Amino acid sequence: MIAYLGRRLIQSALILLGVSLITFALLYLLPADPVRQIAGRSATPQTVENIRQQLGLDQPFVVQYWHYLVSLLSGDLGRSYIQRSEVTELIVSRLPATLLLMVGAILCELVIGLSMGLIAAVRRGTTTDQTLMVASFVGVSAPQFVVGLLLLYVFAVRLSWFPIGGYGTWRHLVLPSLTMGILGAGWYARMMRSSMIDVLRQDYVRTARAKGLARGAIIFRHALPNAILPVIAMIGIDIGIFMGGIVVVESVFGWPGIGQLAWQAIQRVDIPIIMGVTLVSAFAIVLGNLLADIVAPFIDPRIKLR
Amino acid sequence: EDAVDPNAKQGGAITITYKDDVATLDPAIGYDWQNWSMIKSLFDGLMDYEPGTTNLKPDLAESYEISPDGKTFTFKLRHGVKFHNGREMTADDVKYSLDRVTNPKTQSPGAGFFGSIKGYDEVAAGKAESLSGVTVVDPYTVKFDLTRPDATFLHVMAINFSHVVPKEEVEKYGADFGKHPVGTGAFKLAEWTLGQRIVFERNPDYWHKGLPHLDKITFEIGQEPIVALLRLQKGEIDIPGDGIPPAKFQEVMADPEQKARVVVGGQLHTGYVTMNTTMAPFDNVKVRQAVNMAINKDRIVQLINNRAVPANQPLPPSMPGYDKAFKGYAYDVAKAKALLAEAGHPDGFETQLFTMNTDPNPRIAQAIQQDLAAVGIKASIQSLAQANVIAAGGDKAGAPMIWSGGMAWIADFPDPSNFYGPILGCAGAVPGGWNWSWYCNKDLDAKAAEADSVVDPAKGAERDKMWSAIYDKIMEDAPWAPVFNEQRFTMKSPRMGGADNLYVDPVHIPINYDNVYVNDVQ
Amino acid sequence: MTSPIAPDLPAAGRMPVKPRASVWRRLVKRPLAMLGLVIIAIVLAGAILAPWLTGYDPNEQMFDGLTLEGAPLPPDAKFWLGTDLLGRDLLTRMLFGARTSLIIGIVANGVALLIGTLVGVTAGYFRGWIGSALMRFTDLMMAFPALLLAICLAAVFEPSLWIVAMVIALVNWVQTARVIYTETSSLAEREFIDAERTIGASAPRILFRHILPHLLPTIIVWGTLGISTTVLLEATLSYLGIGVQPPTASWGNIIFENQTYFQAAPWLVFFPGAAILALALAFNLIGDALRDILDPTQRGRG
Amino acid sequence: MNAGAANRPAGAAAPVDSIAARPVLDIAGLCVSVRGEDGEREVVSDLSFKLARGETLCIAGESGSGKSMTALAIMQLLPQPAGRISSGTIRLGETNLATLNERQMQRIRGARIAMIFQEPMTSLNPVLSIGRQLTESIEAHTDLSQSQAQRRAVEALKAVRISEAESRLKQFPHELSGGMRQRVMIAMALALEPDVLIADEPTTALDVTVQGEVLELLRDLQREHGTSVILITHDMGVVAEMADRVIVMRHGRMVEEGAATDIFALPQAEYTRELLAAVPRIGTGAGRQESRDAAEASKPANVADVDDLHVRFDLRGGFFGRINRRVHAVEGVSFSIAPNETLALVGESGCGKSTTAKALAGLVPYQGDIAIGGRNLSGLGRAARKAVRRDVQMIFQDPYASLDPRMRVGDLVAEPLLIHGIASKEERRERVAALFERVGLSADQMELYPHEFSGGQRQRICIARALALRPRLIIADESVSALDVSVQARVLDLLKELQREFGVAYLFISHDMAVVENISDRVAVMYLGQIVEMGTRDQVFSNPRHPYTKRLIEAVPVPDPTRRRERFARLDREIPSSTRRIGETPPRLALTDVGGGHLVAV
Ligand SMILES: Nc1ncnc2c1ncn2[C@@H]1O[C@H](COP(=O)(O)OP(=O)(O)OP(=O)(O)O)[C@@H](O)[C@H]1O
Ligand SMILES: Nc1ncnc2c1ncn2[C@@H]1O[C@H](COP(=O)(O)OP(=O)(O)OP(=O)(O)O)[C@@H](O)[C@H]1O
Ligand SMILES: [Mg+2]
Ligand SMILES: [Mg+2]
Repeated sequence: MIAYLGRRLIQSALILLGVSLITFALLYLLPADPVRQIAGRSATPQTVENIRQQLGLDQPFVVQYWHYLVSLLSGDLGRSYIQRSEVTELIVSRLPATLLLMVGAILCELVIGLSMGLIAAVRRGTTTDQTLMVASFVGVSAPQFVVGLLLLYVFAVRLSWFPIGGYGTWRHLVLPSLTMGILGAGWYARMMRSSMIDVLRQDYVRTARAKGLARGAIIFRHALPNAILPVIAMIGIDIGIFMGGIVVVESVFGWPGIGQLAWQAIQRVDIPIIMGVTLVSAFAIVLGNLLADIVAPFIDPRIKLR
Repeated sequence: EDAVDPNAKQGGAITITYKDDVATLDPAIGYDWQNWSMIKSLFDGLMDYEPGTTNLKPDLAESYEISPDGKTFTFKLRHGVKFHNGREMTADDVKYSLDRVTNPKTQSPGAGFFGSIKGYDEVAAGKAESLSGVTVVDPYTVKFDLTRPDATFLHVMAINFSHVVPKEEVEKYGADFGKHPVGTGAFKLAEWTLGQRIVFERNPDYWHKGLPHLDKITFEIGQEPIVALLRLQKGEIDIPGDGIPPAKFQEVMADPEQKARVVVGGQLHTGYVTMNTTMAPFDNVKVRQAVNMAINKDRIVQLINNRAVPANQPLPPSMPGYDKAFKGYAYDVAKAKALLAEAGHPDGFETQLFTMNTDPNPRIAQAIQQDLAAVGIKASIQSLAQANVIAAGGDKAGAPMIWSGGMAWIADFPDPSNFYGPILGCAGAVPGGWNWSWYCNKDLDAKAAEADSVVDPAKGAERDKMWSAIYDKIMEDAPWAPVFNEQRFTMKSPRMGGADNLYVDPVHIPINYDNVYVNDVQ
Repeated sequence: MTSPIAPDLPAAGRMPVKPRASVWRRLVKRPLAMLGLVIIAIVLAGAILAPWLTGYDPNEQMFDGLTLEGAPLPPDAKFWLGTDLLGRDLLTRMLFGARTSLIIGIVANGVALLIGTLVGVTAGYFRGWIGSALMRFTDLMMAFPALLLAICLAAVFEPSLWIVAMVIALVNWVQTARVIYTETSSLAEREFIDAERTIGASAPRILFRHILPHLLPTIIVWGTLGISTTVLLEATLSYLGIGVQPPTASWGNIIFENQTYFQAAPWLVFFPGAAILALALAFNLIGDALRDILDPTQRGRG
Repeated sequence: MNAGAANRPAGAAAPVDSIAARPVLDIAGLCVSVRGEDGEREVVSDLSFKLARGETLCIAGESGSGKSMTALAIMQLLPQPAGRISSGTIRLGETNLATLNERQMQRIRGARIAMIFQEPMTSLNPVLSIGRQLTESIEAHTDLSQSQAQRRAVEALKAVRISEAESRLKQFPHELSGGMRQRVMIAMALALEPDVLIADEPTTALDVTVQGEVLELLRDLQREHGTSVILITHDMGVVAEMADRVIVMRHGRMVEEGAATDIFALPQAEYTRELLAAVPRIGTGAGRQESRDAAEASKPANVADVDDLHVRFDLRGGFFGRINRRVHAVEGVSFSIAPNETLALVGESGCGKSTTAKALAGLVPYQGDIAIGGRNLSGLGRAARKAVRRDVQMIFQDPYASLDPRMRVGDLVAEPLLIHGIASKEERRERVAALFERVGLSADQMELYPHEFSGGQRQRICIARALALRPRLIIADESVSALDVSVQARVLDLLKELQREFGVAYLFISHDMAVVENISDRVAVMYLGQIVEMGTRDQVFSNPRHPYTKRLIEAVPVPDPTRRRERFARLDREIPSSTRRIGETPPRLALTDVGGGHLVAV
């Protein structure tokens, strides 16, 4: 186990290094000058040059990347060009919100998606099954911005069940998680359905029935843990998909997460923030995959970490 | 000292929302829509404007004197003004603040505004630490020596970049001063939760007795404008900082109760299309004039729900120097075609129109595209992120046409010169500059310098005339096609009090925090 | 003793051999699959025949297409699906937009599926260094922010529909590859694969003739789910300046441009949204049917 | 009265003649139908029988005859939604099971009728611990508390003689061997002392030694609890060993019913006679070949020579995942096979038989030398190796698993020809059709898919496929173990016939000593990766020298109820493992010739 973790961590570090290099290179090639963004429109060419020099942006690529790596090793992600603060501080201040949202969203999509998939599989071929299938496609096809605003309008503005945006209590968390969860729920519902159908055909399910177990026990104790395995692997993949949607949801609900930070940084070529957020999200994805792999043996004892 | 609104009530707290983050509250650096007037409430400069107007008045300065040659400005400072940390502000602080903002290490985007102060070039080049043209005569007197007469200098003393900061606090926080601002302003920073909330509280020692009226202002960050409006309608907030989103505009204006809470005002803003004068076929003035005539500005104004007035010259109507008599190029498709034919393009030509990608800019670009198509010009649209458009504009071969919306923001100060230098003068027509039409007329540069050397306030009208003439001449060359001047529509909660012009204050955006008040206290 | 190799008696009630109907014939026999085919046919016809189906130009900003205050018009007799914020006919834009969205939803999504499948299958079948190199690369791509890549590509290339299709393909293959990888590695352990090797089957033959058909259900699930995702992703990319530029319409960017108006002008979001949903559903219906038809062990089911 | 029945304690078992008096289970006019593409068809027709308390009823019959369907119908577990009981009654005491709904059935299943399924590997839930799976049915049917249920589970495990029962509760199915898994299944079925136990081919997947143990266990348990047992099997040896009464089924109908001794002594129906004739018996098996003398068998050029073959699988572990343990699956095996000869490889599960075969077929990397037709494989290039490999073909244990279920069988058989670029498309069709006829299938069946064939037919398809390239050596890995006797006999005959015709050599892998005796010329006995005894069939069978060989032969059930053994030789320990730490090598056994080429390890 420890050996496995050690190896995976080394691999993860290499992946992060690769991500940092590619990102840095792409940003370097980007034909948008961060210095102009900093300097503003009244700046004289001299001011622009001064700023460029101070940020070290006049150096060749390799030197810039090397400096970045060296300070990265000491945990320093640099200072934001536009926000003029430590990137670490900016990210740390926003990370809890994003993590919370991610946990909420994953819970939502698992609860909604898995139960939809489960019911559809158990009722395979019925109208319930078909209705759920259409519903899962609606979830996948609906633009998140609209879903978010709609939920907000109905449940916060009209019914006042939840606050209109903001951050703090669990009640703030519900609508944004739901918005993000609805998309993923569609995917999980489809996956769960097909893996559940497969499991329900297995011999051990027949054995369980032959023992005279109740339907609930068969589905939840015998079938579900087996069917959920491919879904666990999906959660690791999911984190990457979230990073795309999080910007929209965070801005609709005024959620102070790193999605908004990243979006503003991209708009204004704030390279240190883009780099920082990229690395953090890459780390999250790598970690998610690792966690998914580590959890798997607890669900299926046949799996050995190697 | 101007009078305080007699109806104003003391106390209360309001909430304002913004979509984008507040980057910094350092007056030497902050240059965004959101932080611009926040900084104005935390810090003060030697000069300021009368609330709700563009009229200059002394602020931290009690009075000032201008030498007859217009090259020496002497300011007498107000006594007993205290920083939020309790120390009294003196002339040394003024000098320190200006040395700091011009020092390249500060990386201030506003350093260029101080180019007329003696010794600026040395400081900017890193050869000197201190501006030789700023002299502390005594703790309450500071003297500025300029290299040339500068009529805009009083405005420069009013912009955020020249606001006074206490040295000890700047040194204490170093690069993080922007997160721990300490000034002399009406409010002081009480709380800053990154990415969520900024809270200002009343500065009880503010030198201007009776101000501010509010005890507390909470800025909530990261809220989608449309959601902010929903919250306003529910009474949760007082001012949506990003205004009324287009999708909600009709709804608000259709309801008399809500419409009554909307304040409309002019804005120091012009939306225009730049044409790259160094690039064929826009190197031909006839083509540029034809474009000016081809654009149906009324239709575009309609598209943005009539929230603007059609423009015919670079300066907005509320700017001194605006030429009311100027007729510009009227919408005339036939004439535009004729001009194109004269220029050798009877069948039009193909080109590109760049625009920033936030609504309504791509829509406006499409309207312009259709208008150009009507005269034969096939413009393909490049709808890009702000940074990419700015990059393309600053590249001589980058962008034939750019729709300025979303990027050419409000003037830094209400003076006609502010629309010339960086965006129409030769100084801006350099790689990385903001003169995206690459229009450089040495003649006009000279005339502009001449106008700016008319320092005597008494000759203000004469100077405005000179500027009008400059802009009229520019329009003859037509490097731009001015499209409209945006109007400001600020919506407030029912409890907000104060004169309407405080809510469309030309310099305090979105509202003048120091002077507004709420009706539901006491 | 009789010949030991006497022809086997038919097993109890074994069905008699009968000619097999072609896949197509069996597909059209299923009502749900038929519904899917009809929807796709309608969309295709709309996209191809767009200029003849409508009297409007998709980019024409009509004077009577907006109210005096600049608001779009709801559906009526003149504009069947209403107008958009520039006073253009929404139906016309959706018909023309179908071209873009079909290319994205089918071509881009298809290429992504293809790359993902190839990578996943190869990595899953060939353990050793090829497999791990491919999977490490996949991990890297998964950890890499896709939008950033898109922005950079946008800046480097002239934005166009094909660029956006390429970007989508480059971004979307990763998840498919992961899933296919897992399935392939378990398929490769199956005995019939060993049996293929003993008769001398080459790796490509085993991969394409024997492993790929078994991956079909997974490929179908991912492919159909991918349609809506990619069509919406195209809109995001257009917004970032990569991809189709205004005034070219696509279902995704019609939604994207107008999403804040979902209350003020719901038709601008509802109709294109429904179109995307219908397209994805149609492919799913066909995919579901195909999965059953192509799986010989599922014969006789519904 | 036969000897077997006389062994029974009189109190627990009901004598045969009192069956009619108090049947536990009474089935009358049972019809089961399944819906397929062409509508419904009956798979069980008008079946009636009674089961008395303490009785063992065996249902025998060929594959697809409806044995499993009958069992599933009793349990109301017919495949849904295709299968249903179309008519008939199934009475358990006074209740007609056919009319009960799912909820009511839940109370019967497990508590009053329990069932053991064929595949112990897949019938236990891989993600639940043994304890959980045992206690849950106890908890579902009684009011026992969790700890009481746990105690009952331990007792059940002890009853099936699983060592260290308490600690086993925490283990998972994959941590147990096949035999232990099947015992857990039995413990599960018997924990609630049901009236009826249905065992559907409980030993087919197990090797002889384990099979003996499991049967023995069933018998013991029945003796103690007086449970009635329905035993479904195709192995007539097992039938003879276990049954009080026998039902023979064919095409969904009962062809014969009677006491075991009567059926074996005086079969009435033609089909039963065929069935019994097909049973391979040690010593006097049907169709037993003449043993060729050694001179004929060892022609100059061997088809295959295996010399000092080693196959090891590395297991990783520890920090950085270094290799720290190794499975010594095959440890220095040497043998050769002459043309026209059949060499049988026998041994317990896990002794390395399949691995040896796979090395020969080029499916696993190995050390040592393998020469095919005199050419050493390790010295050859890729293309040459492919050409040589054509001469070796393999038939796998599970014919269904080794045929791609998504391809038509005609294409599958043509595939080797296609790959090696033999013959045009038309010729290929003809050759495949000829092959089909050759193995006793009709050419129009080429259009079907594997799942549309019965087990025996599928095995013939595999044989046709192996023959397509006219190989010189066919490796048959447990190729007939899963087939019922009549089909098994036909496949064996086919193999022999082909050998006569084409002169192919076989490497025949099996754990069924009776089959081996029938088909082989020479026999090699493997144990823990090494050969412990090798010689001609007669040498090994009439004069087994190694104790392990003796035990294997003893464990084979004899298809004659009058020769029922008192007790099977029971293995008192688990099969030792061939996994060792790095650096440790298992001791090499030296083979000595005890005369006439009969090699035995000392
Ligand atoms: N799920 C199913 N759908 C359709 N037909 C089926 C299904 N399961 C079994 N059958 C058919 O029912 C018949 C009886 O099958 P059953 O499983 O009872 O045979 P069996 O006697 O147990 O054979 P074996 O010895 O091979 O296990 C066979 O013809 C088989 O093809
Ligand atoms: N790929 C592998 N990795 C690790 N160990 C393996 C592998 N394949 C086989 N083994 C081990 O090698 C040993 C011999 O296996 P093999 O399959 O040859 O046995 P067998 O004699 O054919 O048994 P059976 O009668 O059950 O088929 C077993 O202990 C098995 O667990
Ligand atoms: Mg069966
Ligand atoms: Mg084996």
